[in-house]
Amino acid sequence: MATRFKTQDFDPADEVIAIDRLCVELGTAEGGRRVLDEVSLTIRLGETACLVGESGSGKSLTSLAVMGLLPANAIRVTSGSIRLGDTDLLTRSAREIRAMRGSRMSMIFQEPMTALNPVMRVGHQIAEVLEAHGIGSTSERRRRVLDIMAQVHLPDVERVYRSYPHQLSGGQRQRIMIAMALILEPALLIADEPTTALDVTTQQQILGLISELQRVHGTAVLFITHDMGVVSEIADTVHVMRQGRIVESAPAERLFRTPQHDYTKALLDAVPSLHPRQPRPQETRPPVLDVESLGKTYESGGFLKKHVAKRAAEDVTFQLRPGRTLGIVGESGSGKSTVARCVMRLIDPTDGTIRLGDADITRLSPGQLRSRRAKIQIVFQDPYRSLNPRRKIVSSLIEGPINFGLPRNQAIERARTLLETVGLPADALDCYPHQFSGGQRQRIAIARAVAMEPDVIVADEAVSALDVSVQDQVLHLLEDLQRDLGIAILFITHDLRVAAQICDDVIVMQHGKVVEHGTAGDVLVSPRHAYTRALIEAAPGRGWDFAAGREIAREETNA
Amino acid sequence: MLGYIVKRILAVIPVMAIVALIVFLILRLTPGDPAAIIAGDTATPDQIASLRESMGLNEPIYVQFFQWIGQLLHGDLGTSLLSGTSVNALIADRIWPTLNIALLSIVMSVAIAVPLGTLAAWRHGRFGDHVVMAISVAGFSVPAFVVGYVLIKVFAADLRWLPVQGYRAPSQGMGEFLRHAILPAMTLTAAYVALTARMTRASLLNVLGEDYIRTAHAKGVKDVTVLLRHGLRNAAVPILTVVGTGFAMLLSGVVVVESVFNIPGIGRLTIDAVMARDYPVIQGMILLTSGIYVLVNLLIDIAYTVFDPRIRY
Amino acid sequence: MADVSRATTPGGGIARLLGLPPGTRIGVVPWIALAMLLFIVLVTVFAPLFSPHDPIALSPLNRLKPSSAEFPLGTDAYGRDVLSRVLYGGQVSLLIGVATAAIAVVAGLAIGLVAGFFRLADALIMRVMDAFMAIPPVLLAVALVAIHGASVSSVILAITFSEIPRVVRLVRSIVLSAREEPYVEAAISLGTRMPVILWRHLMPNTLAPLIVQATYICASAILIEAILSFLGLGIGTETPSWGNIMADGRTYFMLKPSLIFWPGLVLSLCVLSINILGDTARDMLDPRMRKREA
Amino acid sequence: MLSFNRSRIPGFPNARAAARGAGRVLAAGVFALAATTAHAQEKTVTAVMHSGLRMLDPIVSTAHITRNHGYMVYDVLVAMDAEGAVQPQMASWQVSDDRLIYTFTLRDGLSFHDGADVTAADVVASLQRWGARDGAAAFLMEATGSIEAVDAKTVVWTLTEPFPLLLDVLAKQSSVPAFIMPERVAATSPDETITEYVGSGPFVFVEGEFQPGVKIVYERFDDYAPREEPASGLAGGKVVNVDRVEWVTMPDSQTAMSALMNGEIDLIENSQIDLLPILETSPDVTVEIRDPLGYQGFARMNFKHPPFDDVRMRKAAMMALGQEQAMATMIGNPDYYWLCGAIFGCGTPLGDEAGAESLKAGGDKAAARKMLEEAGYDNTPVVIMQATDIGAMGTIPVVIASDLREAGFNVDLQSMDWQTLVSRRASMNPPSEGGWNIFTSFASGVEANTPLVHPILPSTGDTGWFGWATDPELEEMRAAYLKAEGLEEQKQIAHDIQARVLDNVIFVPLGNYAFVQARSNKLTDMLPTAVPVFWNVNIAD
Repeated sequence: MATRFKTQDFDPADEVIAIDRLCVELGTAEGGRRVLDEVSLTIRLGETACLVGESGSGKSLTSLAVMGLLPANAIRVTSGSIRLGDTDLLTRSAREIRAMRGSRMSMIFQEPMTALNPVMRVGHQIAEVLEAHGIGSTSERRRRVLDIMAQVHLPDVERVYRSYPHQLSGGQRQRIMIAMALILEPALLIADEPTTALDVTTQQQILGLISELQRVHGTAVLFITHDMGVVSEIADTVHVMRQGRIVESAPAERLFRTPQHDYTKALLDAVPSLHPRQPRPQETRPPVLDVESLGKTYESGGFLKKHVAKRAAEDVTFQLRPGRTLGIVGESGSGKSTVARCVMRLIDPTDGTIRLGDADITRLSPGQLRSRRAKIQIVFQDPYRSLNPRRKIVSSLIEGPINFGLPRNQAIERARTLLETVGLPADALDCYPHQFSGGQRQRIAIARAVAMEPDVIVADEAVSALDVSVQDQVLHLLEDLQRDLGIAILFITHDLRVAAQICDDVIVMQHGKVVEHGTAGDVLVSPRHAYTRALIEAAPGRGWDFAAGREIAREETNA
Repeated sequence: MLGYIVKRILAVIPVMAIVALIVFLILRLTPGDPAAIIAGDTATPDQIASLRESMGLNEPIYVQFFQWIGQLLHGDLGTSLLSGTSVNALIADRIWPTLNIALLSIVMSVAIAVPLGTLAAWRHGRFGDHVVMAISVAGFSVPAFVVGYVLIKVFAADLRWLPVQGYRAPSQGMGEFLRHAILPAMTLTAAYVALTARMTRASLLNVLGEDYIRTAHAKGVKDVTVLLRHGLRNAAVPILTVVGTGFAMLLSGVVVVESVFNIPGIGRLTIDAVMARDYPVIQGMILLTSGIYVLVNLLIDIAYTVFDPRIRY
Repeated sequence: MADVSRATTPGGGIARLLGLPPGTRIGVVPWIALAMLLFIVLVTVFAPLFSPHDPIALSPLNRLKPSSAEFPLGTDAYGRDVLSRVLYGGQVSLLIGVATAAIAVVAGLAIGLVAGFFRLADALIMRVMDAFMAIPPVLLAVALVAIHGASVSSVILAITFSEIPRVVRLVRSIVLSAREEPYVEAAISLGTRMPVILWRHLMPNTLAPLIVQATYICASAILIEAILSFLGLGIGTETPSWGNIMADGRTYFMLKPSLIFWPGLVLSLCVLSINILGDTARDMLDPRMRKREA
Repeated sequence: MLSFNRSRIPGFPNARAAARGAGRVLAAGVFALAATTAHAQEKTVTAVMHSGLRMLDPIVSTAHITRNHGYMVYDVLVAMDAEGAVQPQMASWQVSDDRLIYTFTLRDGLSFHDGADVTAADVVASLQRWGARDGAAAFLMEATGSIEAVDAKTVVWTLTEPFPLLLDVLAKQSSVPAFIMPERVAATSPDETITEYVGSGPFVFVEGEFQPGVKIVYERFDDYAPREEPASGLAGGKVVNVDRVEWVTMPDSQTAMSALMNGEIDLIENSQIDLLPILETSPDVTVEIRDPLGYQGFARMNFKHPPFDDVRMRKAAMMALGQEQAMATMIGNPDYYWLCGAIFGCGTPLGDEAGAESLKAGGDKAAARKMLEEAGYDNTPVVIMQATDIGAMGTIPVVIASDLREAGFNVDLQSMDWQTLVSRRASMNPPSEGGWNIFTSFASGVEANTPLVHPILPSTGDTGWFGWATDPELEEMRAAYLKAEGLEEQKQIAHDIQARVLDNVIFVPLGNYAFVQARSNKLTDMLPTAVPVFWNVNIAD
């Protein structure tokens, strides 16, 4: 299936929002750090403008500035203008801006769980928009709310109306947010990473819903995202931001086919291809990690309470050979992290066996286990939490080797070498984690794992929190280490693109069970299980090769 | 829910058992001899010794303990060594003044503290915030008896608006009850308002940083509505908690307040009993206050479900 | 949403130890509080330099004298100089505050770490702590002071006892959440032993909240000492403390309010300063607050 | 029946949960206290007594408040009038010529509060229980052959040897007067407390309103038949003019003072001296000393342990002490204390101040220091016990500590609550192991005005009073006093005892002070007795 970019011409349409040379600075005094620098963009009726960029590029600040939601005592607009229709927002009183929020412009946020008030029924939360703008009687409001809830395809609207956010699924919650944003048919909808927290299949539905409603209502959409795949699916126009500036603006197709700015090119280059890399030769050495019929059941309840058993993982079997990478993919709740944590013995499995090298570690006591810990190491998802913020880098790096009897000065020497290996200067040893960026911290975390000279590294969503360019570098680092040291990697991810680029073999998990197991090529190119197929179908921009700037050849996709 | 409540009440048993044991041990290790106080200052050692014997105080401690536990299981807290009155009757008689005044001060505190704390959070970092917080911290920093004396001096002795001391039950007229209860309640309230206002502010500030507050603003909801409807209700659980744990503070505070204002409540009963080593009364009182504390916390846990639909037991 | 870039400036010293973000701003009020507290601490520590009289020298003929050149704040019912007693009294009150806070924090930390990390000990420890929490603190203190006699050490012991459960709960909750942190799991994976993990990775997390908690304990201990004195269960009458100066003076409140006013004022200012500093520390340390400032 | 309308509680906001909870608690409070009804039309005297009443057995307890309670509820056979002469009260008496047989005849019209007549059998049982508890009565009982009820109204008391002070002991006001109770109550073992509070006195104890330590209520006993002669001292007709007397306890003396000035109460039995200047400003309040003998403060040393097992050390300590500083610190206003070296009270028939010169002169620290050196004081610490919860009484040990330090003693002043002190003073252990060296207490003038009743005198070692003085010579003097005939001989013996007590430093008198009563001017005809009594008194509306 070929990628079809939107190509409608919006030039004749009315401008809904026009941002002109907007500058924003930190702090309340003159001379604060400038975080938005002459940002200009225009969105017309019915147009979807995507604002893309990495963390800290100023995407969200732009949207908050439009909504008038910048924290008044910390950030201020210093120059420029924002016009909504023919209203200049920056000259209006707070009261007037408030009256426009929800009615003429509205916003949906990344995390629908936290963006909804947990103690208010969702129906009331939608109705509150009407109430705040003094529209309708109570029963009239209720009717309109039920109506918009039906429009966003919520099931059983009467029941959902009375539900609290925690009683709904992530997708349903985001639909509520959308209903809330669109109930007054605003001219402008700002969507700030609205699908980032959602599973890929849900993301597809929500993107479809936004497009559908946009068509029906003719809304202008400012869509903020870091995901080029999503951009390729929905954008009419793309604005690329970097360090508070818009570096390139272009219609979607032109941007993807012929990016002009180097930064845009680099961004597109870093997007991993969904197409698996060339398979590596088979490995025949005996497996370093051998997991058989692994199961983990959580039991709750008991005394005076209904007994509940939740199977987080069930009958998981795989083998990992030296120098190979096995990916476990699945959506949230599929049990992939449970497997990783069981293998690490951070939690105790309830069934099955785990053999590390020639030893069965399934039932070892903490004391016995400790001596075997060196053989298997883990890299976590969140680079900001995986290093103790109060300890210098050197302490984190030498902690393990010293535990295993390496003299301190040798351990420091090894740490210094490793830092260079992962691409950091040796003087980083005496720094604290907060002095490093997320990608650098993840390198340190990898160095910490490698310092133990393990046979296996478990990478639990190790690149998911990183920007694509950084993600790309870290993936290469892992690959290099694997090549040089022959480490086997168990790679847990929800991102099929990443899995395609690093894994030799892939396990697909759903509801705690393995639904498909095979080489990366087999699983990702010719999936047998319906669920795997659904996952691949849902991956945004799957037909486009971002690095090459062209469609993925038809035969390749369907081979 | 019912199962949860039953479970919580059952969980109280070991706690209360430990309380009972601690209390009993602490008391019997405490020097002091109720027989000596009963016999009076000029009694001879022989007279005191014979009194001790007849009061059963010469029994081994563990015998006394199990006798007491045996009584407890029948719901009998024992008999006051001094007055010969049953402890149950003493407590039944003395608990109402304390509860009524404690309740009045909780109601007053919440009525004052929550608006104050809300104001402070709303004006966060600005003048109003500083003023409110200064008042609350000050309320926290002055000993209760000083507050009580000042109130008596100003409102009773000098202005003569209110009586100096004493207690009237609500049955003797609500007006009389309030006239007598208002100063003691205000004395207790000083520290309690401080505690509750601080927690309201802190909790509300936390909540105001939440995403759904931004959502509410993005919907075009008025600031005040955001603050009250979205903010306060989400902030309620920690506020409730502090009201509950503050109840223990209140029970300690009544000891002082009841002395200053001459209120025949359980605080004075306890202190008098401690001073006279009237063991059964002290034991009964500490069990009672611990029980009230545990019960209040249970009620508060249950009240959480009213404020937060996510909490289900 | 992680659009606001993380600080990468090097931070040092205490701020880093407390996990403070660099460049945290502090208003003027905490500085006033700090200055006031320092002033109070200095004049009490160096009370012998400032006191016009021996704080325990009796002078029955000079009972309850009003302010004069000889007795700047007048005399109490024993004819002792109130100013000297207030100055010396600070030594005892501050000692009680600081010692109580220190002991409660250290003991609470040890118990809390154990309870937080060892599931088996947890149930028992927490039931006992619940029991201690349930006993009204003043009553507990009354009983303990009665056991050990009225002295500074038994007042400290008594107040400490009722404060420990709160510290334990705090530490335990921090440990319970911190043990889920990836860096703790990483340390487990590195083969670090449990006691070392407790000390190296979990304990430091409790430091900042404990410092905040310690200020509150310190403040409340000074107040509880006053209440115990009021009930006749404080330290003896000879050694002055702010609490027992007030307790001694309470009989004369109508006659000579200054006997309560001066120690009360100094005590309240001291407690107020400590509380303000505690609040400031809490505001700075609360990660949620920080997020708002960012 | 009182009704309770929740929605009209002022002060409670209409917040659902709060009001509901409040309503429930308050409503329950209403029912619990519904029995308390107002006595608006009755004449009620509300008095704040010197301490809270908890113990209701005036035979077991020697506490003054319990004794005072006894005089309300119970009657006595004979009583002392204002001049100190014994007068008939419930009974008149006849003495046989050999002074061995006393015949008491109950007067007509005596009945208990439960309606039963007072009989001779009741009297016998009551006297026997009293005799088993009271110290002075014990001497009397040693000389007693039998006490018998010969008919309903006649009691015959047979002695084995003459006991000149029989009537004085029987009429004494302290510590335990011979109150008459019904036989079934008096049958209670002297070591157990009574549980039924029925007397034949002028007031009825209202058990239902008794709140131990807080409040005690008496109502006039309508069937009480007072004697015809006017009241004098504790003798004479006990005519009750009020309907109801309430004793309330106020732990805070300033609260009590403000309450009196606000008209909320009518009487403070013992007002804090330092507060008198304020009370005196009120036109509605009268302040006066009721009991000219007052109370005597004293220090007692422990004879069992060094340094005060050595009389020279005791003398050195006494030399250091002075009454002026003790009283000035404790009382302040010299109108309400007086220096007095007489252990039987100044101005009493037996009062004599021999040996107290240095005490009255404020002590002589230099002389004390010298005596201490001569006695070879080795710096043994002196543990002085101080109670912190008994108000002004707690000040004396602080003064003693200061005096002794000045004389060169190594003083360890230990503070504790009164209860700890009371039990610790019973410890015979060395001071380093929970014992003590000095504590202070006080004795009421009327209970210490003769060698017979003085509670501190018995010096029989381990069976004596705390401090365990052993002084056979003094014991001989006391025995001689019991047999003394006539006032002159009694005076001579009392003089010897005074000299002996101060020479051997059995205890150190530290001066006398008054209980100052403050009462509303609405109260009239209050009897000037040491024991505060509520007959004769009237109250204006």
